[in-house]
Amino acid sequence: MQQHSRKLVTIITEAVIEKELIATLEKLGVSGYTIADARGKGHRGVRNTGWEHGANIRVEVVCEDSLARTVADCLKERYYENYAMILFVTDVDVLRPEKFTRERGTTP
Amino acid sequence: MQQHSRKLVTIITEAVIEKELIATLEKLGVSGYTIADARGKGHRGVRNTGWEHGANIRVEVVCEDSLARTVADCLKERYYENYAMILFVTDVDVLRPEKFTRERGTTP
Amino acid sequence: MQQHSRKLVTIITEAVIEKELIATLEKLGVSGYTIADARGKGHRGVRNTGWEHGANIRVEVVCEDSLARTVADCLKERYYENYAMILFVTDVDVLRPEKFTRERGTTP
Amino acid sequence: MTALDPVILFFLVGAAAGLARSDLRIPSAIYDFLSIYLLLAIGLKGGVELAQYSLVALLPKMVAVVLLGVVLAATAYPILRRAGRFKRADAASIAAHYGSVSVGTYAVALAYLGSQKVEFESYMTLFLVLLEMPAIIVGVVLARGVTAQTQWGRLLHEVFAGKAIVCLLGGLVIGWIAGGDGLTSINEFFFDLFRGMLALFLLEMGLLCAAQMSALRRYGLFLIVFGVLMPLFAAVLGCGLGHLLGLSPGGTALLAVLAASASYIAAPAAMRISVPEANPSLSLAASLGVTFPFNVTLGIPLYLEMAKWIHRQT
Amino acid sequence: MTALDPVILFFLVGAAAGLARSDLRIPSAIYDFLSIYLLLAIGLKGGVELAQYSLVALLPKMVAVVLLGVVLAATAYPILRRAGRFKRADAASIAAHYGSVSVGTYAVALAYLGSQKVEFESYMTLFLVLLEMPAIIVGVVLARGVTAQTQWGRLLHEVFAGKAIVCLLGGLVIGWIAGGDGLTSINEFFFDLFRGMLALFLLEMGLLCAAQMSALRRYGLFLIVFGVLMPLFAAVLGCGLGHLLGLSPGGTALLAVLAASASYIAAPAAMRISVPEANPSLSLAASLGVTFPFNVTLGIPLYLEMAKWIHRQT
Amino acid sequence: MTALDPVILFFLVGAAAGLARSDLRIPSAIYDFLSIYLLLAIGLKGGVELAQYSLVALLPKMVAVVLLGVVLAATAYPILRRAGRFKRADAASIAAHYGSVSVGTYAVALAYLGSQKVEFESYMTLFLVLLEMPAIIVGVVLARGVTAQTQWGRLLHEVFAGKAIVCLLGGLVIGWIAGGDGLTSINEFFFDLFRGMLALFLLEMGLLCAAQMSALRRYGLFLIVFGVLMPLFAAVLGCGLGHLLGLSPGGTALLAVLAASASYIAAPAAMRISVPEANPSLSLAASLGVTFPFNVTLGIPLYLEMAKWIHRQT
Ligand SMILES: Nc1ncnc2c1ncn2[C@@H]1O[C@H](COP(=O)(O)O)[C@@H](O)[C@H]1O
Ligand SMILES: Nc1ncnc2c1ncn2[C@@H]1O[C@H](COP(=O)(O)O)[C@@H](O)[C@H]1O
Ligand SMILES: Nc1ncnc2c1ncn2[C@@H]1O[C@H](COP(=O)(O)O)[C@@H](O)[C@H]1O
Ligand code: NA
Ligand code: NA
Ligand code: NA
Repeated sequence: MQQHSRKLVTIITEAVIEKELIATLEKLGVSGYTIADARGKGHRGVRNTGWEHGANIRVEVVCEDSLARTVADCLKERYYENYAMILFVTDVDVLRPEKFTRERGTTP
Repeated sequence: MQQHSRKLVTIITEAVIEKELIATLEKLGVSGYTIADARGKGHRGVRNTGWEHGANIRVEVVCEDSLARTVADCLKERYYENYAMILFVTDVDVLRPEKFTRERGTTP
Repeated sequence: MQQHSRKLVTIITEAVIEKELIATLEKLGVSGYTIADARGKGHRGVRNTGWEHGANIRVEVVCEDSLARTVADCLKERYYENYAMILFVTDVDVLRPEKFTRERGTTP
Repeated sequence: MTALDPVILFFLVGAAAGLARSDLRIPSAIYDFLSIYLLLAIGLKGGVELAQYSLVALLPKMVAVVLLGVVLAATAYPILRRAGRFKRADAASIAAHYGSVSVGTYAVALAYLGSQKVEFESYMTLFLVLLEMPAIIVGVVLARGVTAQTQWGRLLHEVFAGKAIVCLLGGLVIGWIAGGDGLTSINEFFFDLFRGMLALFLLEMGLLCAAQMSALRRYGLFLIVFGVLMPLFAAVLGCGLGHLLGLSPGGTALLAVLAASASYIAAPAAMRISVPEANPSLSLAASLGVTFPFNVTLGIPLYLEMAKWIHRQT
Repeated sequence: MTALDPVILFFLVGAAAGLARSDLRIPSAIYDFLSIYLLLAIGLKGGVELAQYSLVALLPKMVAVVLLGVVLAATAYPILRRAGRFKRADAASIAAHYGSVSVGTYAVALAYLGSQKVEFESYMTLFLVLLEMPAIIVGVVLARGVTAQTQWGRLLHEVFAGKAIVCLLGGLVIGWIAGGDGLTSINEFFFDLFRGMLALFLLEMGLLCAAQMSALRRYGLFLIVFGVLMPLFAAVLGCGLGHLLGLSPGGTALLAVLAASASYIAAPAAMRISVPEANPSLSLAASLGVTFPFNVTLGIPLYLEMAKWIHRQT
Repeated sequence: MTALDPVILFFLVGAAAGLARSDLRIPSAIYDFLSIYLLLAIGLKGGVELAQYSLVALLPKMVAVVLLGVVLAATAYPILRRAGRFKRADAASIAAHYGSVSVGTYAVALAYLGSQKVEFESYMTLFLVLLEMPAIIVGVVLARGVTAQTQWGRLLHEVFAGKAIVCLLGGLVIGWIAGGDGLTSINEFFFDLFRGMLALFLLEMGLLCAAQMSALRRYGLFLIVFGVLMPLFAAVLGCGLGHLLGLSPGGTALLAVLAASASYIAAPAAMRISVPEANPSLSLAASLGVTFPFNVTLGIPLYLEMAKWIHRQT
């Protein structure tokens, strides 16, 4: 198996901003994303009610190192101050690097 | 804490092939797996409808390096062409390595 | 993006002990945690029934290396023998290290 | 006494369970189902009888109601700023919640009027729809001013395409087209089960309400006082306007309920996105933790008395 | 006009909400619940009356119906290949969808016949079960040929042990054993609520249907034309066969509906696994995006007219 | 014959589907909803009639019932240790399951008595609540002894604040306060739909039961024998006590059912946390895989006969 290293950006934040967050990610040119529902606790307190306002989502994006930085910086600057959000980046190996390269014609 | 390094194989694919995928993984001899429901977007478009045909699953397998390669290659060859699927591999440390070694009597 | 490295501790275990596990983690002084529902299979058999007794949870904790060790050791010693549980640790980069440092006034 | 109305008892049981840190949970899928059901049922019931009226004739009333929403938000804001010493964004967000409406409270009021055999104008549901929006816009303006920076398009879509308005309007249209006879085939489901579904919904509301207590403790007395006095003041306004518009005592009471109720669905979502710097737990603690329980237990019967009283005056 | 049947209005509201990109969602747990409910209720109703018939006497009819499913898939395939220029796998997969049946469409037809007070043979539900399977097998054969490579065992299990058939058969058996009196205790739940549940189900179907529009735009006109003409052609076949089998007008109409309806549950799942190289969005766009809405709004009343007309001929 | 009671047929269909490895699943949200509904409905029904009784007068009976729970667990334990050769923890855990009660079984019994037109004392529901707890405590004591180490506080909270007791008690209180007339508005929902909801619940129970088969095969014959003989023995005790307490035949039968039923909700959760070293699949295999199906199919009618017989003796 010939592998190529990419970055996995994991974002955990409020479910209520899902639509907007996705829009932001696509503007940044991610080739895809995966979302799962989650609950949890952090500096903004416990978030585990069944309904949207208390719920979290867990968003994963596999992309190139450079895009990972862009995403991290952009989200930090846009959301950290006002929303419950954490973000962490992991090194991953992928089989089909071409699947995870920035979409053409998108602003960095 | 004495740690041992293993591989974490994460697969994101169509919910409809869950049963078959699990069968494949067990044939390959994984000692276990974890599944969560997910939604997302990739080259095969948005997959976020409530019902099975549009839904994704997120499968995790912790195993030895060699098995990780086998799994990755096997899935790539079997599913990549026809199914919405991505796969990435991460280095992880585990406490009980014996839990994550290939099941005996299974074909590599 | 200036990054800082932390540890991501991922725990997969029985949904029935969620409350107790969280209490333990907070006693150890984690700054937060994220939980998602999951199903799966391991040495204690298949765990995928809809209802609590057969269900799993997937708990993530981002923290400093030292705390990660403490958490791992504590959980191993407390739960491994009697509960379906696995735990693995990954290296992650975070943007706001201060968010992931041990809560003050908590016993290590 | 409504306190004896079983649906209210479900709310109290839910709240008690929540305070006892019970592991009782209504799955979110069920909560969504219940609210969709209530919205549709309310819409359907309203739509059936709406057929009797011409929207044109209703127009003046509708405008008046929209203004009511604006006025409520606009009066709440300075109070929150001055008396409450809230940051601009927080004051604006809370004001938006209280200018908007709570469907759960309205549903309880419908059940109460029903059990009290009080008649009311069927187009009240239309007012429910109309009151959802304006206060939210006022809130955003109060927080931001009328900057180009605000994505008004998105905000409007957020609310108009939101679950609440889509289900209410959808129900209204269906009921309006199908008419009473057309709906007989779905009567059992949408009307006979209404109170049972409402009971379960209130059980969950009780749990959600109890979950606000810690936040309430943190933010202290003012929110509690505001959460009780604001609806009373709003109810008076609502009664006055209802009387002015020549509504029946029942209709007047419902308008008072709409005025007194605070949103916990449309407004929170819209505010979180359009005024992110506002602390959402403040507004939820007030509307869910104080105003909702106050309205469903004491408020509604009180507002009905007010409405009856004001009608006796003339 | 069915367009006025409220359950259809729910479908239209759902579709409108979807096109308006509303955030209205029926949680998947509720969608599953609703389809299980509908399948069981249809099965129960069928089973109760099935008791009157001897399966042996029905056997010839049953065989004929199975053949109908085969014929439908077999005729759709060449059309899709030639006129539609579809790849072999895609043509086979779509053909399988149209040879199989849609329970949602059948449920709407039942509701329509009910409101039209049209009688029909109770064993129609049995035909619904019988039609689920054959076209799927034909589809796989068309795509693969009869290779050993296909895991027929798995395919059969996939469909027979699938939710749809288990619930329908389960309901049939229960209704058959318990009989009408035996079921009185669960009448309220399974029969009185049927249309209400169907209404909610159709609301979700509307949302799912709207979600197909982008795919439709991509795959262009042919799918739309096919999605309208194929059911019409199938309905004619169904009417003919129904008449031939001596069914009542109502029964004939239902057989036409079964023929005209396209699967969106059993077939997609089976095809995705047995013919993975077929593009699933093609078949779903046609069956969910075109044929389902066409059938529930215009098709069903039309097929009933056809059935009545054909009976007047003799 | 209950075997013909449709709700039981749903259980059998579910079990069959499970054994056929069908992909039929009742979403967990729906399962939670159904159990909450059943618990509330049972509580409500009990509460309405409880109003007639003075709790003081019932006190002796209540004490006796609590003792029954203790005795059942205490007798099961040595049998499991000696005859079953189970580890201490496992024996204690299983004993706790059989000393406690199953609401699903109780619901089926209510339905059965209803269809058999057999009267019973309304306070039976109170006994259901009372029997939930004691055996669990006994189980923990048997496994641990009375060590300080056990977190009794947490255990008590775990059970008392658990879904089961909160909903049952909540229902009782609401029904007791509101009374029969007060509940008319929610009758359709909580009483008319009861058997339909129970039917769906039993469908899922069938699936869960089938899922225990592999475990049963592993743990072998003893569990099966125990899972049938223990309820029979418990039922005899229950009948005896019922008769002793001067209950009607119906009430006696229900007490026998409570005694014979094995918990699969409260006990598993409590044991998993307080006696973690006990293997949970052992107790679930017995209570879900053997005792539940035995009780709902053969047990309940048998216990009713026992109860009638014992009353004829005097
Ligand atoms: N240390 C942590 N480890 C894992 N997840 C966390 C951590 N801190 C916060 N989270 C998650 O991120 C969400 C938002 O965090 P915060 O902004 O700190 O409230 C929380 O609700 C948790 O789900
Ligand atoms: N770059 C990405 N990052 C994270 N998840 C992705 C990415 N690309 C695809 N996925 C997930 O993998 C699924 C299948 O991908 P695809 O085969 O590209 O359609 C999608 O539905 C997403 O959930
Ligand atoms: N090798 C593995 N890879 C991924 N997840 C696993 C693995 N082994 C166990 N698990 C998960 O951990 C849970 C408990 O594991 P166990 O204690 O081995 O039964 C299982 O139900 C799975 O969800
Ligand atoms: Na208001
Ligand atoms: Na067809
Ligand atoms: Na018992």
